Amino acid sequence: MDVTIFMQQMINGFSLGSMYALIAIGYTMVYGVLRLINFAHGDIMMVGGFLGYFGIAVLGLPFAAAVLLAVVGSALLGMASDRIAYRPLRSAPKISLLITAIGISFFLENSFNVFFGGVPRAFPVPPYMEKMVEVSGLMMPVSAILVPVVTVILLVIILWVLFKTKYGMAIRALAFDVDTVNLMGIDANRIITLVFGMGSALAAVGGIFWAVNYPSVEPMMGVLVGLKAFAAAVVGGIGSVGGAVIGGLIIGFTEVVVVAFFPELGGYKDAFAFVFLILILLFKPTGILGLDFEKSRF
Amino acid sequence: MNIAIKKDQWINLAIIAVVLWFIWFASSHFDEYTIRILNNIAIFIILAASYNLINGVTGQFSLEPNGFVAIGAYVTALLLVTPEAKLYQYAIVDPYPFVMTLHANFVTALLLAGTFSALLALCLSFPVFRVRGDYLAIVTLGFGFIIKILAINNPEVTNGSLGLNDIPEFSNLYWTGGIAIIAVIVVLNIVNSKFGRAMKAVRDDEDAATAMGVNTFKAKTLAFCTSAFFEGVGGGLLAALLTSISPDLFDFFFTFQLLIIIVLGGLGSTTGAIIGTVLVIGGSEWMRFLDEPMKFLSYETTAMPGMRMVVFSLILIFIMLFAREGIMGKRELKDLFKSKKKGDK
Amino acid sequence: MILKVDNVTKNFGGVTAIKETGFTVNPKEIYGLIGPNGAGKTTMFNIITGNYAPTSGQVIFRNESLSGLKPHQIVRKGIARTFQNIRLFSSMSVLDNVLIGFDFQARYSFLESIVRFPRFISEEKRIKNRSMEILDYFGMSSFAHDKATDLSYGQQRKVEIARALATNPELLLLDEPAAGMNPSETEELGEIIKKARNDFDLTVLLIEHDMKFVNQMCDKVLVLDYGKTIFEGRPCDAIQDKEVISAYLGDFHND
Amino acid sequence: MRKLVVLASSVAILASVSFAKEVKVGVVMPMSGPLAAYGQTCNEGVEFANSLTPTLKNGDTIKLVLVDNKGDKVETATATTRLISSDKVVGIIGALTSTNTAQVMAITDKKQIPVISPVATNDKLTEQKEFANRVCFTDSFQGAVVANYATKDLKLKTAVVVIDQAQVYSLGLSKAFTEAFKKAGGTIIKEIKVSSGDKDFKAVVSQIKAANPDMIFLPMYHPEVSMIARQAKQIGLIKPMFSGDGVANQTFIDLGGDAVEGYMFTDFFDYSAPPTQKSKDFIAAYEKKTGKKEVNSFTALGADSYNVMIDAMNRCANPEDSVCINSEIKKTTAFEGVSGVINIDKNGNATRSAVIKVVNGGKAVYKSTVNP
Repeated sequence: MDVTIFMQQMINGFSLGSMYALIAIGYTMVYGVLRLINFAHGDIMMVGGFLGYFGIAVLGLPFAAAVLLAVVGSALLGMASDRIAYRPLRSAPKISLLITAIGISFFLENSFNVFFGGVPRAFPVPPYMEKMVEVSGLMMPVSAILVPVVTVILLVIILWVLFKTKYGMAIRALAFDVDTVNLMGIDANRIITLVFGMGSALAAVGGIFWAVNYPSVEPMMGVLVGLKAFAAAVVGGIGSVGGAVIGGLIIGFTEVVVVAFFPELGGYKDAFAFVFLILILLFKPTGILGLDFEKSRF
Repeated sequence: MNIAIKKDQWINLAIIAVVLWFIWFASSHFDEYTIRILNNIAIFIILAASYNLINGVTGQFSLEPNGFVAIGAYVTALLLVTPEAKLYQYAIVDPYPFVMTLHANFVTALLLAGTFSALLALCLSFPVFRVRGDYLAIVTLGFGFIIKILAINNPEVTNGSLGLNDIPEFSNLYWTGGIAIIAVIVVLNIVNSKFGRAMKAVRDDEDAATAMGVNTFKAKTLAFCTSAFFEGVGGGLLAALLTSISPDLFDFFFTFQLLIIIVLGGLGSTTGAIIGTVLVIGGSEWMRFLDEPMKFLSYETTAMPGMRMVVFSLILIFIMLFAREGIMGKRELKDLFKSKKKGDK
Repeated sequence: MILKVDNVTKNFGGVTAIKETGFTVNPKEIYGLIGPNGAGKTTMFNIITGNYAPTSGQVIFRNESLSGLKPHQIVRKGIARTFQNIRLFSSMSVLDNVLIGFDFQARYSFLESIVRFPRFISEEKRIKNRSMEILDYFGMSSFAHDKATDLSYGQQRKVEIARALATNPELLLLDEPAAGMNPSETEELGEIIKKARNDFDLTVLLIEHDMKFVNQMCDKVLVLDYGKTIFEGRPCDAIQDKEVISAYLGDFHND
Repeated sequence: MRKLVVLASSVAILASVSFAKEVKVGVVMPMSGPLAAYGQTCNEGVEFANSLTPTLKNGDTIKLVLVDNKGDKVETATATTRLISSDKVVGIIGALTSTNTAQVMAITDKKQIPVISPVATNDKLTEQKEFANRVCFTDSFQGAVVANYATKDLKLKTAVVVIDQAQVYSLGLSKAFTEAFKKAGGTIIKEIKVSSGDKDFKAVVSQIKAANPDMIFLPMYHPEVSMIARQAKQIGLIKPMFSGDGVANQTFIDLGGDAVEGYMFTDFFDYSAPPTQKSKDFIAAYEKKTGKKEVNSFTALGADSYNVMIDAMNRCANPEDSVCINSEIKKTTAFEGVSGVINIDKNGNATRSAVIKVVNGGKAVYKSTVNP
């Protein structure tokens, strides 16, 4: 196991990890504000992937325009799901919210399966993304480098929004107590819908880059990734955007290390995300970066 | 007061007698296909009634059924399949010696399946019930996922994705129907006891329950382990009905079906769980037409396979938005009569 | 001495909610904890009930330290409480609400409840009768089968106290019992608490703002301000104490 | 006189038509759920074959009763029971995967209804079952074909095998290949386990590159294989790659793109080299109906399941006697099917030819045929 192979695996881990992080951020934001596990988040990522596919393959848009289409489309879907399904249930018991989220998740998966068929479709990756970059013997496609870069940029943007803008303050306040925010003259429902929009937009970006790195889209692609991304968000510390990135990287690295250095455990790769989840709950329920929910958020 | 109790007992006995008669009548008069659906309904009543205990009665949102049903099915299958049948069907790798020695009769197999699931539930309850918040949903979801992966990656025990075949078909309507009656009685007895009250208190207001001296951790764990026990037994019955099981039988869709059942029936109502089961399991057979080509006012749609699933998820969302109480709300059968009596008082 | 709060301090991060506070409550006494908002009264309550662990100091009940005990264990030792905003179990009847208090006193096991053993039936009958007695005592037995949250505010308060008494406590903690009540209801509540104190030989520790109610009820009071004790003694003396007044009404003669 | 003969024969035909009963044949296929794509392709073959030969020798018309099992075991059991007890079918075609076919056979064996499975290739499927048959070759035959072709024709010595534990098909085929490859003098350097539904195989391909084998055998379905091929190309791992029939469809080539150029795989049938006259007619009719010449091998096998079932029924005195149909199926010899010449032994397994194809210029090109 010479150094280049080790480095190659580390880069694989880093790109997979940042993929999970990108989606985990969306989970954490919605959970931070509404204490809701958005089961449909993984499927909104799938919708993002499909919109990207339609943008490029059907409408012939350039890559950037397709990403924009996916982001806007998914954001609207996220907002619509909040407006139609979650807003009426604001005062309902927590269990109804969770069941509705599962209902939406199944609805998205199965309606796409019925209307677009279960056959995976090849995602038209733009050529410059496929170009290989060689650095001292290490080979990686441009897309594998782009993802960590995009994740960092988005992380900075979100932290800027959260801590430097009016809306950010409203969102952070909302995370404490929805009712008091209303008293402060802020329309809490509008902010919550906005958060859904932001979370879904992030999922769409995650979906696009997932489809670019693994060029295929199909209705069930969001299920497994979504679960792992949520486990990442909890491991990192639910509610903390930075925690989501750390959790994503941990799970991404573990999966690569397992396959690279313990091949016979290959079959268990997907289980590790959940093993971490249960361990974290045993020893540090608030997660690595997480803060005790009674106190503060993000 | 005790005249009312006497009357209730008579009503219960009458209901059980009617159900037993129906089981005898069905298994001797109905055709194979209807009997199989009734078997499915009976097994799902066991699963739904017990799943309602942790979800509806104790208000702890958990997604555990597919994990424990899988455990129950595998434990029962390993105990029921004859050593010769095991020898020839383990294709990937030879089974461990202890797998060959495993053998038990049907009742012991089901009891072991249930107890094993309940013990596993006990271990799972420590990381989960110590902490508040809805981690239970995700941990139980992950747990079901891990069980499926373990079943796939341990061919020496479970024969991997080939699954276990030639399980003797013990499940008939007497077994599934009988155990369904027992399960419902046990769940109702628990709900109408101090343990049931403690569970309902935990659902309504956990802090207030603690302030009344209720050990909420114990109440939640009792509900979780009881649910797991019956899910294990239900899994065993399912294995003995299908006569062949494989890991992909126990994925999340199994839990999703149970979720629709107890939500439709009314979270917290055992009678509701029974009604929900009949509607969803029976209904899904009847709704097969959704998958075939349909005629809406002379507009002929081509076959849209999978349409049933879309309709199911819409029903779930619809119930949650507009009829959150479900059919029975939190009421039981007896409450229906009572409320009528109170009405005319 | 039935309850001794021994030099307790509690801080959340940088904020010191309670600073070296101690007091003792004698049997059958009605002891008032008063002070402006944010003085640490509710925090003290939560320390006694075990919901918060004190940063330093301890709580001794019947000369046995409560530190390290879980809230429900403390209740079983004989300390019951009510909440400021009434928290009855919404899905259950009045009778069931009270029965919850008897939960840990019913002597039958899980298996016995499943197979309806005779011990189960006799125990259930016993605790149902006891509950009806308590409800009768509060004149609420006719509402036994109604849904707890359908009752009026005053009636719900009575059910909450009845439910607390079901745990057969020696010390009853009342968190602003008179909050949201008109004078006649407060008057009636005061009588009930006093009567209950004698009939169930209880000791009562209550948090309250309504000074008229405190005067009518409490044998002794402790006034807290920013977590510190500024007065201990009889309520009528507290009203004249300079420090208490300035804590409540602000220092207007700051010459 | 001639008029009389014409009159008499038309009356006879009319009589037989009016007496012609409707004989029901059940079809259990995953029309929805994750396996929907495969189920729909296979069912297309059965229905098209039915439209080509809708009636038996004695004039009875064949009615297909299709039931969607969503690729789920409980549904399969319920659907099979319904076909037998309420639809009263005389034979069943179906279930796609080996696990669901095992479920169908568990029920049909007790009810003595013959089953023909189009594509379930697992070796153990028909063992100890009396009413189980299939028209596809078994994993061990397919594994041997690849192993022999690699060692004898391409002179490759070492191989890495990637196994998907979650797929029965992958386990059966990899085991068969390993045995045949070792027997033919080859050595397996490494076996790597992956799980289906996976997308990221960078770690796997890096490992294969380190092992540096002569060839790579990927006995899996097309979603995973296309990803591995792409990521292998990305890190410069260019080795001969082999798969079984799991990748034998156009979607694999679309997903793989230029990374699967030169990729070799075994298949039952190739539309560009029709093995029998029946397949030439079938392809011509298929092209007329759908305008596409490319007949997928799953479609061809679906059609052959139907044709073998009808052929056996024609040979029975009473076409609705399931036991007779079953014994006749097991006597099928040198049957000219759409996908090639099929012989079915007394265990219900088919011995038939296989073809090897290579991906060239975005198309699957016929390379050679291997007879049993």
